[in-house]
Parts: sequence; structure tokens; C-alpha cells
Amino acid sequence: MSAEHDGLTVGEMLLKHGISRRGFIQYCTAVASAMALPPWMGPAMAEQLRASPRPSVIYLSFQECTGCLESLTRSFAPTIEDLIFNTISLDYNDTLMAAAGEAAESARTTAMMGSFGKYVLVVDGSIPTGAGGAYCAAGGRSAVETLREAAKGAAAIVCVGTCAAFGGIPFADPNPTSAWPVSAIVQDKPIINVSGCPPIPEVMTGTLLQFFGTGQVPDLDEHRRPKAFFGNTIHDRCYRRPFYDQGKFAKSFDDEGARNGWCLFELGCKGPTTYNACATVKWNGGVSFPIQSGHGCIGCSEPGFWDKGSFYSALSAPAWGKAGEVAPRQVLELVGGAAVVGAALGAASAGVSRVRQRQLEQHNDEKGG
Amino acid sequence: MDLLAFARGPALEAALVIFCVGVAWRIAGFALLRLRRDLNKPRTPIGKWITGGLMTVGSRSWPHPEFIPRTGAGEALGYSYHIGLFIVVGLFGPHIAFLGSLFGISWPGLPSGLITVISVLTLTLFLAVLFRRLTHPVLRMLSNFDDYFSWFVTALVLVTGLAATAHIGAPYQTLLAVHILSVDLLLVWFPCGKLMHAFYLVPSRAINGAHLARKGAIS
Amino acid sequence: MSDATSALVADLAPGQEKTAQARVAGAMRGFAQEIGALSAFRLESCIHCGICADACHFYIATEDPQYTPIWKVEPFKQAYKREASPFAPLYRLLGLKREVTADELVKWQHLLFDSCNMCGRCSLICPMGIDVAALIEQARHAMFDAGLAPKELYQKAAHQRATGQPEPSAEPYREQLLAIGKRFGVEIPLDKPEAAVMLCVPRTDIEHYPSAVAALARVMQHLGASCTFRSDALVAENYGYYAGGKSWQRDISMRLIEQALALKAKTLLVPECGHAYTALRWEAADLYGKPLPFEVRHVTEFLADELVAGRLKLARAATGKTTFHDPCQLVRKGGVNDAPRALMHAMGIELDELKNHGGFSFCCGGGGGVLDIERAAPLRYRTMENKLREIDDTGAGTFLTSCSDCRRTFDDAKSHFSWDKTPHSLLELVASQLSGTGSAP
Amino acid sequence: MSRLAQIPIRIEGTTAKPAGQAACGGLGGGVAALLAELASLLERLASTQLPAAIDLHSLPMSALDRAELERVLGEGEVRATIQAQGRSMVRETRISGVWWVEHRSARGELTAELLEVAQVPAILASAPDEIAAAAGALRDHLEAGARAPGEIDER
Repeated sequence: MSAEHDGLTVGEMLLKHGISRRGFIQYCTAVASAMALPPWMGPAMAEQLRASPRPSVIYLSFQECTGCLESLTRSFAPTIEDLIFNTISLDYNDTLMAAAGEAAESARTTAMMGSFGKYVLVVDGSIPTGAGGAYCAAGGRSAVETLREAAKGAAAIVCVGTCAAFGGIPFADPNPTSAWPVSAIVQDKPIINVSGCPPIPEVMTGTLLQFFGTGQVPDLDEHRRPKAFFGNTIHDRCYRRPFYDQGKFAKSFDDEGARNGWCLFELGCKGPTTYNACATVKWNGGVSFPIQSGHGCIGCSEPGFWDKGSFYSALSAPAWGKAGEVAPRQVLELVGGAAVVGAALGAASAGVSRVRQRQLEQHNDEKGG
Repeated sequence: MDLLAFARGPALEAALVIFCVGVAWRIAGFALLRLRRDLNKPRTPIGKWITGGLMTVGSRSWPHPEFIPRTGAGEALGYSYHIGLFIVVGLFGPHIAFLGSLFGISWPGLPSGLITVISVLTLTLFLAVLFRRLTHPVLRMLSNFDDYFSWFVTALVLVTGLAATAHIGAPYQTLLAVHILSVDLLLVWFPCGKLMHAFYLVPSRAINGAHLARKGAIS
Repeated sequence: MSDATSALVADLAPGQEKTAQARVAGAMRGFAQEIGALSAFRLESCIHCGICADACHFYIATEDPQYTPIWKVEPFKQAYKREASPFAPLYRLLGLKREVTADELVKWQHLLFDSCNMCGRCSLICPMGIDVAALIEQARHAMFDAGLAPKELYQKAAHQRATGQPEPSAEPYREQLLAIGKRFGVEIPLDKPEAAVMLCVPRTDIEHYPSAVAALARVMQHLGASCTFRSDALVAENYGYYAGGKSWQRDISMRLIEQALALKAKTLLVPECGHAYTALRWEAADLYGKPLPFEVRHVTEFLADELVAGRLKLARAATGKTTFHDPCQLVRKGGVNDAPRALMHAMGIELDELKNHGGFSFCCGGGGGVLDIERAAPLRYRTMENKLREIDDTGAGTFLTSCSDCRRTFDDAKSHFSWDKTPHSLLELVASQLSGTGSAP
Repeated sequence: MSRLAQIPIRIEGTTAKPAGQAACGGLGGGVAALLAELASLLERLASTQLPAAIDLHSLPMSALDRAELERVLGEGEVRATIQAQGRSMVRETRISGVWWVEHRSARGELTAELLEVAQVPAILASAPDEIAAAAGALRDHLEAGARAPGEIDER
């Protein structure tokens, strides 16, 4: 991947792939606008990047499903996102690279040595620490070791996907592999989380581009996600929001409301508590996003999304609740049991009161006659 | 586990358990005290007691005309905030989702904007009610911790609910979590204080009504 | 103990002396006896809305918050929470509710006796449907056991329990009764061995309104009813009920019940006395321990039925503009709604009703023993002003009632306020219209 | 009760509308502020040659605001289309030095919309590295001799 581009600037490489300066300015301006950067930043980033040597990205995959990489690479056309990420900057990615075994590992160490202190480390997947790290190992080295080593020379770490960012599904209760997010392992490097299961490709490359173009870590929210993409909830930008405001809700997936495209809140949509750009950037080249396709948001870009109760329980409902269904048996048993216990306590209390009353009355009879 | 997951998961479960234990305890605790039969000959047959009891449940919802000049305004204030609460609790989509998932039913709601307006009105009435309690000599004398804390707990639910829908002061999920936690608090406090009147209202009126009907007296 | 409360304690009768601890213990005993599921529910249900204040004539007249009906049972509400409420074991364990003090009990004497007629108007207004008057009656029982019944009520109750009449009289009531018969020229049926109807009289009538006693005898004679008074149980009132002495109330009621049983009477006729009606009609069987084998009826009920049966015929009475005071124990609490008006209607009287009448009538202010409590008079007068104004506002020249305690309270007001109305007995009016040639009283 | 449209609006401190000509309802203060900013950017451009830009995406504008902005800025002499990654439209406004620039993605969605204050928007000028590369390519073509000019850009 890297050898064919050695010594070229980004601009030259883009030209080789048929992307002119104007095309790149268009793209950078759009990214700057989307990220709410100052408007002069777009062309400035474009010019700076075009003149600089190609940036180096090392992409490590740990305990993951490759969905994030699929998201990145499954574009309909070879887009700039795809090019910048896959072709121009990627020095190591064990899934995409042709090399294998020793050759692949040496590509990684070469890249690490070659641009020590300058490369961006992209991590995909959580890091299992159980069983001495044995749950995820490559070339005889555990994920923890590999991550620590690669982090040393990184200018910044971009955690792609909810697993790397927050632990994701491996981290979910009961977390059998003792998996952790990157931020739990590496504390001394700037970390940018691009969460989502998977993240939106435009968001991943936009974040990288902004970092390469400015050399700055973007404004981050409390979960270290770029505010530019994660500053609003899905709900805030959802095209179905007017139905929420009017109190029109689909009550099941095949009712009149669902057919009319009403709000999916009561069917468990997590849009109101999920910060991501799905409602604006959308998916598959802007075609649609889950809510547009009739399914509520499952909140996949939020920490612990897998452990927050049913995807189909409304946010305001108990964690166990589902639209149109009675509380599950164990809850009913719990509540019913509580009522029985309460009634027993009440009966005991009434019994005590009765006994005390009788004692007082006997005392009264003895005294007063 | 984040705050919201805690609020609508374990905290809600614990609050529901305390609520159920407390309510059952409280009701059984007085209902199982001794009950003496009234041996005095009734004036009316038992059917009249029943209808008298049921009628009183309705008729006591508003004072008799003789009492209105003195109490009409106060009772109107009291009922209006209750009505506001019922609308906000029962006809707001997310609340329907909450109640519906407990009982497995659902019903249509009102537009959120309208609910917000009603909530603000209700909150205003709440403040008026508190002001009245603090300034009316009778109410001030009667009031104890229970009255003020029950007011506080209920008002807290209203305020946090409004903050959550208006996204004021914190991210939505935090506000929602705080709102649900305030509901959890309300559920825990419910059996401890005067909020129990929600359960007592109907039987209490019915019993007094039946008692008076048994004597052939007006109720 | 504060100065104020020691002054109150000093105002008690001999026989009511107790230590502070004994008063608290007595109150707790008295109250414990009373607490059952029903009264507990009443105490549980209060939401401190304060609306009952607006039904109470004492509060309306003074706007003094302490006269809020439910506040009058406040110490007993506290005692209930600590002693018998569902969470009582927790309250005691954690010391969350303190015991009621003797000081509080002494202070509450004024609220439970001097400023409450147990008229039950508050029980009609409560939005939670609490029978506040019933709670007050229970609290009076506890006060009695604490030795804190007002001395007048205590002494009269003690005397009535022992002798059958609340106060010693120069001549025994039996002799007075016979004298009244002679004076008014009517036969007094006395101590017949058997009769369908047993009669009794308010001692108020014997002492103040002998004409009312004669009227009762005359009406019964006119109807040819098989009836009799009994020397051993002449008095209708029950001072045990006023004072809150439940066992005394039972003893006093039992005098009448035993005589009625001995007579094998079908009916015990309650004369024009409201509290006697409550005590006998709605409480006596509970104290007796089983249902009474005879009926307890108010004289107006009895006469209204005779009217319907056609045995009683009344002439039109030319009373002019007339108004009627509904005795609270009879109408609001007793359920005798229509009988008095049926009798008046039969005499062609179209009432100019009071602003608050029927079940919503304001109490005269003298009921529940308040008339007998000397120190309560100033407050009672203040409270009556509203009632008198209502009567004046009707513009009626004739003012009727059917309770001799109410009548005496109004008569007392007549002299106190130099009021221009005279309360008349409905029964006396009926008695005067029997022949069909009567005139206004 | 007055309807919103009946409430007269007067915009102060701008040249956009002389006072008294306030019949156009629904205008926010945004357009006036925007025009004032453009004026100061133009003055700066005139004295220092420093270009600038305003991102219209980030400004909340009602349809009325937009129409008003377009009415004031109007059409200038230059209109250029760039067909690169996507299609861009660059047009000069009646105010010299103020350019209205729209960028669209390959799918035709509007991705950025700017008002650039410059002699010429940077995106229009050919870049030195591309000029050098083009020169090289043209030279190669001449040396190869037989290829059609249209194929030069086909890499």
C-alpha cells in the first residue's frame, strides 16, 4: 500500500487518482462546512494537505467484527473518503493489505519507525485483558501489547467504532473477556472517539481529514467525540421530530402510525439520547438512515448501548418495558411479591395495634371498672 | 451503567417494590384493625347505602352550593392543578409509553407543545397552592413536613420533566434520568405520606356516603 | 405545665384530679378503645386542605384557625400515628412521633368541648369524605378518660348516671311531670305496666318549657296511643354523651332501654331533643351490644307517619311568615329530613327558609353540651350572631324548631342580644292545631 | 390582536432598506448583519487584499431572508461552473468582490454554500503544481506526437 506512494505529496497522489485540486477544495470545503469550521479552513486544509507528504495511518483491529471497516470500504463509488483513507494514508491494516504474516508485521514496524511521533493510530475493536490477553492475539502478541507499542509513536489515536471507543459489545455484561476501550489502556495520547456500530464513513474520514489538515484535535464532547458530528442528538435533527411534537406515535411496526411515518419513540427509538450525525449525513451515500427505514435508533454510538435495556422499550418506559406489552413476568412477580410482603407487614402492624388496644382496655377495665 | 439506565432500571424497580410494599402495608395496616358492626337499625335498605356511597364519590368532587362562596375558589385551585397533573401524566406520549409498558395498554396522547403549556400552567398553580399553604392561617397551622415534602416531590417531577422536554441545563439523557429519578423518589415517598389520598379518595367518600345514606341523611 | 393550662386544670370538678401521666395514659386508653378500621381510615384520609374550617360556624364567626374542625382532633391524630397507624411500630421504634403531652390535652379541652357542637356540618364539606364529627366524638371519649371533660358536663353526667336526673331538683321530675299534667289539664300516662310507645322528656322541657311536655301528652292522648312515661327513666338527654364518658353514656341509655324492654314497647319515642335522638337512635344499640328489639323514633317522625296514616288531622295554623331551624342532630346527622316539614305543610305553613337550611343548617351553637359550659358563653354568642342574622333575613315573624336545646339556646340569645324573636316548639304548634280550631302560638 | 405580519418592522443602521420602506414582513435581523459584515470584509479586501468567506450553511435564514439577500446582492457579470468531484457554481454578485459559491457533491446535494470576498475565488485559479504537471503532460504529448489533445487529462 505505501510503497507505491513513497515520496509523493498528497496533492500528487490525489492527481494520480484523478482528483484535481478543485475537486479536493470542494471536498475540504464541504467537510469544513459540515464540521462548522471557519469557512476559510476548507481551502486552507486542502492546500496544506496537498503540499504535505502523505500522512501515515496505522489501523489496528482487535476484538471486533470488521463492521467498521466494512462501513468505510462499502461505498458505492470510489469516493474521496475511500481514497484518502484506504489508498493514500493507510500503511497497515491486516484486513485490507495484501501482505500477510512476517511481511505484514514488518510493514507495521516500518511505518511505526518511519513516522514515529507523526502517524495516526486508528483502532477498531475493544481490547480484551482476560486470560493474559489471550482472547485476541496476532503474531504471538496480545492486543494489549500491540496497542501499547503502537500508541507510543502515535500523534493521536482515533478509536473507530463503539468497541474501541467505549468497549462496545465485547464490553457488554458479563464481559467474559474483560474487554476495555482504548481509553482504559492508553492514557497519555490524545484520543478521538468516532463511535457507532459502525460509524458513518463520512464521519470517520472527516475526522481524519480535519486532523491531518490542521494538526489539531477537534473540539470533543465529554465522550471525546468530535462535536462537529456528535454535537446533536438524532432526535434533534430527525425528520420525524414534528410528529413527536404533535404527540403522534407509531404504536407498532405495522400500524397506521408506522405507515404514516410517525415518531418511533414509543417503539423504543433511542434518538433523543443518541449523539450522532445519522439524521443529517445519513448512510449509504445519503440514501437513508434507520429511522427513515422505519426502525428506531438503537443508540449504537452511545457508551453501554447494549446494556441499556430493550431496543424496543421507550426511553421513558422502565428498562424492561416494551410498547403494548405487559411488564414481564419477573417484574410482575417482584411487584406482586412486594404487595404480599407489604400486606403481611400491614397485617402484623394491625395485629400489634389490636393487642396493644386489648391490653389498654383490660387495664382500663381494671382501673375504671 | 449510566444514570439513565440506573434510573429506569434498578432504581425504578426498587422504587416500585418500595411503593408496593408501602401501599399494601399502609392499607392493610388500618383496614385490618377491628371493625365493629353498626348494630343500630338502618333507616334505609342496603341498596340505598350502595347508591348513596357511589353518589357521594361523585358529588363530593365539588362543594354543595351552600359551601361554594367560602370554598369554591380554594377547591377550584386544588382541582385545577390535579387536572393539570392528570393531563400531563396521562396524555403525554412518553408517559403513555411508561404507563402502557406497565399495564400493556396504550392510548392516544396530546401534542407535546400543548403538554408543555399545561405543565407550565400546572407548575404555576403548584406555586399558587404553596403560596396559599404558606399564607392561609388555617393551612399554615395544619401543615407539617408531609405536606411540604409531598408538594416538593411532586413539583420536582414537574420541574425536571419540563427541563427534560425543554433541554435546559444538561444533556437530554441526564435530564431524563433526573426526571425518572424524581419519579422514583415520588414512588418511594408515596406510601409514606399524604400522597396516599390517591388511593383513599374514592373509598373514603363512598364509606362516608354509605354511612350517611344508612341513616337516611344527605351526604 | 404552663400557667394557662394549670388555670384550666383548676377549673375541673372534684373526681377529675389526675397526674399528668395519668391524664396522658387515660387519653391513650380512651382513644385506643375507639380506634377501629373505620376511624383509622378517617384519620388516614386527611390531606390538610383546611376546607372543613369553612363549614364550621365557630371558624366562620372568628376566622381563628384553631377552630378548624380537623385541628380539634390533632393530638389524637398524632396519637393514632404513634399508637395504631400502619407504621406505628416503626414510629415507636425510631422515635419519629413523640407522645402527646398532658399540656396539649388540657389545651385541647377548649377545642373539643367549648367550640364544637358535634353538629356534623364539616362532615358534609370534606372533599375526602371524612366524618370529622365522628372523630370529635371519639376524641371526647379520650378526653373524658383523661379527666378533662368540662366540669359542668362531668358533674351532670355523674349525677344523671347515679340518679337519673342531671341535677338535683327541689321536687323530683316525676312530681313535676304530674304537676304539669294538672296545670295544663292533660292526663300524664305514667308507669303503666305495658304500652306500645314509651315516652320520655327533655329535662329542658320540664324545667323551662312545661307546655311542651303537656303538648306531647296531649298529642299522644289525641291519637289514643298506648303509651306511658316510666318514673325510672324520664329524662331523654344523655350527659354521658356530652361529656364523652362512653361507659356512662351506656349506663344512662340503659335506663331507658331497660324500661322499654320491661314495657315490651314497640317504640321508644324521642321527644324534641336532638342529641337524645343521636344517642338513642344511632348509638344506643352499639352500647347495648345487640340490636334493640324496639324502634327509636323522633316525635316528628312519629307524627308525620300518623299524618300519612290519616289518624292525625291538623288544622291550618295562621302563623304568618314562618321560618324553621333544622336541629343538626335530627336533620343533618339523624336523617329526619322530611317529617318536620310534612307536619308544617299539613298545617298550611309555607316556610320562608333560612339561607342555610335542611342538612346545611348552621347549628344553634348550644348543642353538644356547649350550652351547659359556662365559660364557653362569650364564644357561643359570637358564633350565634350569624345564625340570628339568617333568621332575621327571612323576615319571618314566627320562628319554629323541634329541639328543646336549640329552643333554649335561642331563648338565651333572646335575652342576651335583646333579640325580638321567640323560638317556638313545632310539637306545641301541632298540639294546638289538633282540634282544628287552633290559632298561632 | 395583531398578526405577526402586521407588526411593522424597521431595520436600522443598514443600507439595505431605507427607513419607511419596511413593508416586507418576516425579516430577521440576520440579513442586515450579514450585509454589514460583507461591507467591512470588502473594505478590508480593498485595503489589504485579504480574502474572506462567510459560510451560509451555518446561518439560520428564512426563505424571506434569503430572497432579500439575493435581491440586494443581485447578479454580477461572471458565472462559472466547476465540474470536478462534484459540480460547483461560482457567480459574481452585483457587488464586485462578493462571490456566491455553491458546492455540490457528486450526487448533486448541496454540501457547502459560501459568500466569498475576493478578487477571484481561489477555487477558480489554476494551481501551480497542476500547471507544472499540465506543462509536462503537454510536452509529452508533443513528443509522442500522435495523441489527441482530449486525451491529455486521461491518466
